[in-house]
Amino acid sequence: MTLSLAIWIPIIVGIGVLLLGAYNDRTAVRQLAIVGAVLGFLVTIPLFLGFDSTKAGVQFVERLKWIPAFNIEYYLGVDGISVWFVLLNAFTTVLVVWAGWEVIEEKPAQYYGAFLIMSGLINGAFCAMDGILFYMFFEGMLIPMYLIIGVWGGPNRVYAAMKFFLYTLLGSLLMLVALLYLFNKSNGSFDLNAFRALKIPMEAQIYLFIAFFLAFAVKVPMWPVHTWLPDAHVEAPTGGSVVLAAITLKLGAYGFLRFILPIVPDAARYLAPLVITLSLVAVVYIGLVALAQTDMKKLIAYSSISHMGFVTLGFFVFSELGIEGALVQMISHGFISAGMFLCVGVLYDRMHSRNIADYGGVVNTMPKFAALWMLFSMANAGLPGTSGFVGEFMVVLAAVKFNFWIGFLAATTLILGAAYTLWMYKRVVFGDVANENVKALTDVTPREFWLLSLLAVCVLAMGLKPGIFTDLMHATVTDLLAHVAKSKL
Amino acid sequence: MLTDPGLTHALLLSAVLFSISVVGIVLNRKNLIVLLMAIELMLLAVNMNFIAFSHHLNDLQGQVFVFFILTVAAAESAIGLAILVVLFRNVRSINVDDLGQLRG
Amino acid sequence: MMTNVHLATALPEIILLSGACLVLMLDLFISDRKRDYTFWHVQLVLLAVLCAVVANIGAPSSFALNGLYVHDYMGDVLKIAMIVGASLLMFYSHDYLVERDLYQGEFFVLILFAMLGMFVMVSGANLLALYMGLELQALCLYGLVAMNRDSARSSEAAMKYFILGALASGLLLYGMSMVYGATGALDLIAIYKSSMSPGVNKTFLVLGVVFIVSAVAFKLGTVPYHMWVPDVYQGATTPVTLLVASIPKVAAFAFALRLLVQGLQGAVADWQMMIVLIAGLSMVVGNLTAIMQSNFKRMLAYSAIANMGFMLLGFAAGSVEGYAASMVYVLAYLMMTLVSFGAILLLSRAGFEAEELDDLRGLNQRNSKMALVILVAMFALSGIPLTVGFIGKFGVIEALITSRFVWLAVLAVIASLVGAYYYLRVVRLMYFDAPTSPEAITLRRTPFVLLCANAALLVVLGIFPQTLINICAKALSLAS
Amino acid sequence: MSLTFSGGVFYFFAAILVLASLRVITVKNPVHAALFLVLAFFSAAALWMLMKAEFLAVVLVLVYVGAVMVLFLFVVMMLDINVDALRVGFKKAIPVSMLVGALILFEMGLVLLAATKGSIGAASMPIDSSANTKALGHVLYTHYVFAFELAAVVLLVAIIAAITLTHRKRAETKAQNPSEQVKVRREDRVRVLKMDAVMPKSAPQVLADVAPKPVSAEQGKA
Amino acid sequence: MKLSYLIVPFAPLIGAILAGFFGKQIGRKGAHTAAILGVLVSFIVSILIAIDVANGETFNGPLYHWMTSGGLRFEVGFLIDRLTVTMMLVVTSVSLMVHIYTIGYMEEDPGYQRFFSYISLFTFSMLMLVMSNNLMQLFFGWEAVGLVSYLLIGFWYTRPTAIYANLKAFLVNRVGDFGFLIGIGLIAAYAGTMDYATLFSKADALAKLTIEIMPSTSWSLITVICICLFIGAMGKSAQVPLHVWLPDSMEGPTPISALIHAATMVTAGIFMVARMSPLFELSDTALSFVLIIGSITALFMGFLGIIQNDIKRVVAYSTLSQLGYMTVALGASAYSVAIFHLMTHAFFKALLFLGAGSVIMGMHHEQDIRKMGGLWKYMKITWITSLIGSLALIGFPFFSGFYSKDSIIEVVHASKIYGSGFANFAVLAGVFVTAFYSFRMYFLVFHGKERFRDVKHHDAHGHDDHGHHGAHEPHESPWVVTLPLILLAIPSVVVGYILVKPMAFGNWFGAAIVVDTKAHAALTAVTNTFHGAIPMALHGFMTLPFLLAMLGVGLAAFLYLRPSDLPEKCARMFSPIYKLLDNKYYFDRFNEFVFAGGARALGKSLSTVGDRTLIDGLMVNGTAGLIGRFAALLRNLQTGQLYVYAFVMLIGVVSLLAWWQHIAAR
Repeated sequence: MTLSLAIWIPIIVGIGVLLLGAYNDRTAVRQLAIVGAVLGFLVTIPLFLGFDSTKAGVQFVERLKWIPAFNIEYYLGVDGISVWFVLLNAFTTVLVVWAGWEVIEEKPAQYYGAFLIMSGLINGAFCAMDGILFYMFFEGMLIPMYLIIGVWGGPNRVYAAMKFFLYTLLGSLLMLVALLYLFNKSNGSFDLNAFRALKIPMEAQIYLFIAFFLAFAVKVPMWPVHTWLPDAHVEAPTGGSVVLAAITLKLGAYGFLRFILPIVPDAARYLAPLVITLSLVAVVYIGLVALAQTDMKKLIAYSSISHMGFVTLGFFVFSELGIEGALVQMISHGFISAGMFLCVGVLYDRMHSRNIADYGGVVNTMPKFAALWMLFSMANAGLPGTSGFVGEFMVVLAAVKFNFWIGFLAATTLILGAAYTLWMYKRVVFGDVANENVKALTDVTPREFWLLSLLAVCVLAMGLKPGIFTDLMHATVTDLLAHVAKSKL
Repeated sequence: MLTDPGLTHALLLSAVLFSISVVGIVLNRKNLIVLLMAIELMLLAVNMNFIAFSHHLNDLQGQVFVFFILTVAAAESAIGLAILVVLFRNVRSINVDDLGQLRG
Repeated sequence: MMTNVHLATALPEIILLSGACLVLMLDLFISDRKRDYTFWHVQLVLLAVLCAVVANIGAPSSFALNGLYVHDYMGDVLKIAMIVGASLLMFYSHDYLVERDLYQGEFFVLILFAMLGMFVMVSGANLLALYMGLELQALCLYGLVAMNRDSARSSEAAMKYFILGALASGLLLYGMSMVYGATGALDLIAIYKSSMSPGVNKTFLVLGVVFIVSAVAFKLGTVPYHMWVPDVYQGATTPVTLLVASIPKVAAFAFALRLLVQGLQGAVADWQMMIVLIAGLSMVVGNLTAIMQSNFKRMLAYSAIANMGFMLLGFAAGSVEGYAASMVYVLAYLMMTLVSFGAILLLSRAGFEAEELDDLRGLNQRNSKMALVILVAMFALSGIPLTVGFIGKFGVIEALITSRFVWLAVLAVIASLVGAYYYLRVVRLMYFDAPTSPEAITLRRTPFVLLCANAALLVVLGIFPQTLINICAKALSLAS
Repeated sequence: MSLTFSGGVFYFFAAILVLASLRVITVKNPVHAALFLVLAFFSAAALWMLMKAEFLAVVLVLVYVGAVMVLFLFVVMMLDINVDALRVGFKKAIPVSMLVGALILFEMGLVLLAATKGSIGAASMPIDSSANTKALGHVLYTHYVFAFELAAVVLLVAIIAAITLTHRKRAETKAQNPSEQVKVRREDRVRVLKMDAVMPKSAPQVLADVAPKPVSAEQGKA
Repeated sequence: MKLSYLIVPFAPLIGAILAGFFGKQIGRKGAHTAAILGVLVSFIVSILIAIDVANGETFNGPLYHWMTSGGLRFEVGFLIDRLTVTMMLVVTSVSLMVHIYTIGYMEEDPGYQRFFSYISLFTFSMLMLVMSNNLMQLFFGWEAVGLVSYLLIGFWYTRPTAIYANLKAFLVNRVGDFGFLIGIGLIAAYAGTMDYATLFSKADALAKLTIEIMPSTSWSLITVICICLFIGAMGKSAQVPLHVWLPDSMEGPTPISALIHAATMVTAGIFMVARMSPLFELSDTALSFVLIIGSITALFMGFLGIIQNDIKRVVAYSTLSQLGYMTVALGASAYSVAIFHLMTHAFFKALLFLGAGSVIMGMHHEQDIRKMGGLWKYMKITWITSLIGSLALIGFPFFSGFYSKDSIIEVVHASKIYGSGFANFAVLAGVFVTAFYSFRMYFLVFHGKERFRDVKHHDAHGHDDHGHHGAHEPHESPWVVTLPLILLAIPSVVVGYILVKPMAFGNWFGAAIVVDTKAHAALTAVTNTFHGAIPMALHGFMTLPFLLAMLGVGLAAFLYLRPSDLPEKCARMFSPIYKLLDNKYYFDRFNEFVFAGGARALGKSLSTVGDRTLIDGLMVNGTAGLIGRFAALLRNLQTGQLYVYAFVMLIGVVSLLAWWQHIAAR
């Protein structure tokens, strides 16, 4: 029941918020939205408290017949991997609703409604244990995000929203075909556990791999299907960027673990060099590209791609350290990117520019903000003590173990990540007050301060005690690796 | 094995008629009325087919079909001509080429 | 020979015919101001027909009228859908017609006769009956398209529709004559039996199949027999467009099913490949060309081409599940079309047709509920999950993959990706762009509530599709 | 096949039919086209006779030549068409249309010739060859009564559609509507104006009088 | 596990938190009290622990379980042995001095509390680094000192040079960390542990492994690991070519320079290599690498000191050079000597920096030594202490620097490892150079003509500018500044004498440092010739290094003690060399151009060509464009002409027919 609540509370409250929008009462809309978000978060807490970390399989299972004609079930459950993303998503939703508090003036009901509904759908995607159920949530989520980017986004939002939607749709449609193939293969079942047990010939595995890979690689996003992300981020409103970076990207990576690794392990092993290469390209190439950006959000977007490259790299070195490191990296990136985007949002709300050149010396007028942003920047650069370090560290260790040069290239993020993040930070925050606009800036409001502080606490807590996170994963990851190791030919 | 060569010939005849009407439809770029006539020709070809088969099979249903085709064709040409008249009133032309407002 | 009449079986058609004649007579005595009487008469007739259909639904399949008429579950379901569709269509069209002086009795009478024709297409069990139904429907539609007599576009559309339609009937008849020649029969059952027998003259049969498939493809508006679709959709007045776009597709589905599956099952391998070709082309051409459109109706026309291509994939699968999936698809498509064209109708005002895409600009700010309705319709058309459009696509692709047409399935999804682009563009115009004029749009309550319900149905059936799927599966398992 | 008499008749009329049809689509003047079509119908009727479809042959002549073609001619003449303009671009279209026609003919001919090898279905409704008309009539009103009714509806629709499309209410028609005449009331026809008995003064004075007196202004309005 | 172990690092942390987060509430005084108290407590406890450890009590145990993954335990733990304790003492004592000094130096700065917070945090990080018992925590401290140095160098964040320097420092350090991380990764991969003790116990097993770095060439794993680790040390301890950040770090306030150069950051690398001695001992290749890098640094960085005119930079280059000495010692397997030099260097270098800071204060934030001179009259304490520092630096016998430096020279002389010949030359030449530039600076600052009078209105040099100017007369600094000078001067003199026996040549470090005495016998050889501190010093007067040092001092006196144009002439005479030195061997230009500029240019071109043109332009928009063009084509097919429509339909029929016939034919 917990999972259903986690999915449906935000959706129902979201619809309620939409309906409330007819009465033009912004305060009520905001209040209802935050209540929904907080409630949505509260119901996920039992997931964490009640989770049995010794078990590998899914827990909190709910299983109902849904569309018997295709044997589609309403089958929910979380394992040691997905439970974190449900929590992260619920948490991020609270942040996003809170972050939009005074900022969103245009159609707030639709804004909050879209976010809450999306939150519920994302939870659904993370909980779904039925292929089609997953697919439905996975795609359903696109609609609110499309609207969020398109309605509340920047000047080039139409292009960005379109690109976002079509890119993602391309991948997921092929995934649908793959799912149907598996449905046929498994004699009429969309149960993901059943898929795991299937014997599939190599050729078919490779086709399935490609289909799934496209779906998830686009979402992650991996080079070279990444270009939608910078565009989407740049144009999306702050909240949209936060959710996009913190959650939806994770959905892609999650798909790798849920579908590719256990269902087509042989193809995964066979094609691992490809994925690793692409991941390294993401780390190095994208790191360099990030260096050249002049738009703060774009830079952070590229940094996200680079960090997600670490995630896929971690998956495909097929070791516990790698996968857990990648998972930690995902969660941590959820906090950090949320923090980074919120920071840029703070500046954007004041100056309506994301251009680095328009800033300089922000620290003089916004010291508290500068301190908080410093923390997130350092975390983004992977400084120990922050969450950003943990995942990177683990993945690099795993990669070095896998192959020296892969580890070598992966470790370049240490330099590149620091370079682009801190260079931006330097140009924006340090220095003398650059212009009158900067001079007129006011420091963070209490709302912004607590919002960022909350994230900062998360970043630090995760950096100082990652064991909380990894302990829950062990059983699941071990089980997953066992599946990967077994040939399914 | 077909014993009656007449059938083949009749079918070929109707195929020729059919082709002529097809050519008529594609060839005729100026006069809608001729288009309507070409369609009548096509129906005639079809009817010829039915009757040939009917004759060959010694089966009445083909003729029944032809009867109804004739009926419908009459109704059809009535409506076709009505539309033609309406069209002519609107564009003052029955030139096929003048039907170009809707495109793309 | 009068052995098997069973007039009662054909009660819906009889009621429809009598009702239509009645309306025709009554309308003569009704002044323009009181035309609403006609409207409600028509609705009553539809209600009566609905009752007649429902009363007999579930009865075992039976033949009537000397085997020219078949009553089965599939027919009943499709008829119900058509009646409801027609009724909604009239509600949506009401104000539009009134505002444009098109609110005439003949309009409704012709719709009723077209319905009769379509009923016959659905229930015909004999080539002749099917042909007559087809012609009856087609003639009514020609007339309706030309109905807006002062519009050059309407008459042009009607002329094109008429000529090409007649050409298609010619093709159909030629095909039928070949089938008749090959099997010596007009009754579908006899044709079925004969076509399955090894001794049948396959050459004649398949020659006939080629022409019949062409004609069916024309009726569905699929490539390369699709050229009339955009012109007619755009040229006709919107209510007529809605009529052409919605119910006849259902009838054409039944028509195809009766002819190809129930009649020409013996040539299934032949027509299956033709359908594959047509379906593939339709999806590609329809979706691609739709991208370039600026007229909403025309865009929807190309979308219809693509969607019918998608629907045909079920036939291409060549399995009972495939046909059932096609039926789900066509019913889903009926609902989606009703919503999208209904929205155009409701947004149109006197002297203003909301048929250009640009007219939708900023709709969210002018009437957010209507924008939401169109949004739902667009996402349903593009097949996004949680809408009935997805269920349709899903079933069809599932059937395809079961029949090992994986490549076709991949083509289908890629085509629908292209399709998503232009549906999204509509959403984009409504939500992302600034409105051309700021004032809010108010809508008449009754039709809008119906439209909302219709749109809600798209979502509800998208989430709980089981009933729909079950009905279609049952219909097809009985019909095949 | 040796050239029998019936064979000779067949080829004779077939030749006429083909030639007439070709002329239908190639002649300049639509009136001529219609007349060639009539010729084609006549030859087709002859061929049908040959194939023992006497009733249909007669119907073809009666209905087509007698009614449909007349209708065609009527329309052709009613619409004032510039025949010369209709010929522009004709030649340009010949090759491509010929190609299509040839292709279709080629393919169908190929099939038809091949088809003669196969067997063909058996009659399910044998013809009583002695009385074609009677047999047809019998079937029409019994077995095919459904189709017959439908044909009736088709014709009805044709009537309705044709009338609706072409019939116009003329603006200058002078017809009485009895119901309106009966319903007419006094107020519709007569308007009683109350006026002061005095003669109007000159204009400026009126204005001067009216301005301070709203009462009289109201009266004026009424 | 004693509570005291915890107190050592966390007392400064608490101080940092108090000063940083509650700076406003507790005020300036509160802030510096808290910070100093924290370090003081830490220092005292360190002494207590040192006494314990000296009595043979060691500790190695986990403190906090960070996480476990893939069979690898990540923990925070302490290893308290003699090496650790030595470092703890050095760090806390120097840090304490710097803290006290800061009260005076930063008096007028608005970021007073922040500064205290930072330096306390710095101390904390360094302590965590040295006290660690595993590589993970070492890396943690490693990066943490990087972070704090970043914050401190950029302390005056409005200055373009400062924020340039701090970014540079961080990035260059990151390059080192990059290598370090890979080294850790290799260790984790092959040894399966992060823990020192476990690792060292597996060292012999690791030595047998090889790794294929390039196809078909197998390297000794341990060599690769050690070189990787040493790259990390090169970053932190500013070895060529990763030294470039250090001179620029002078952009921070002077106390920072003292802290970075003397006690914390730069020593980290030396410490780490010493800590990893059981590994380094197994790879001669790695040791040679260390030796050569160290000697290059020692010599060539010293040259740069000669031509610097910024008082802090001269000291900075001397640090680089001295770090080179330490590294050389490491390379010669004389880890204990390296640590010994580290310690003595910490004191005298801190002294020199703080002295320089005092001069800067006295000169009202003038840093150019050409504008000083004759200051001895005005700043007596500073003058004396600086002299002590300088003598220690040049290795004047009996001063602490002598013992450590001479030991290094001896060891290198005795070393037989590849590259030791060059190293020997480098360290000897380095002595001369060191003496020359040290005394050049010393003479220019404290003796000679009072040149500061020549420039009445010195242009704002942009350094250490507090915005407050008193009279232009130099003045002695307040007691909070001079006290640390005095306190540091004492160990600068005596610590070498006291500790040379136990630390450099004795067995002070015990098991903490492992030397393969058979393979690397240099230290043993030197130890055998060692007969006590006094004989060594006395002997020192007669050795080549002393001669060289005196030569250097003499040359400096000749050139700079009296006003002359000789230096100018020399500069002109050797103008190509001068130019080379002035541009610091073009390292900065090279880095700026090739690495920074190259990366940016590459990024930009990848962004525009790769992402925008190829992927977005060609692939994404290209596909869209292609679809669009195709769609337009299809649209044009819909001509609106009836016969075209019919034609297309018939084409359809024809093709279906043809296609079917084709199939039927088969």
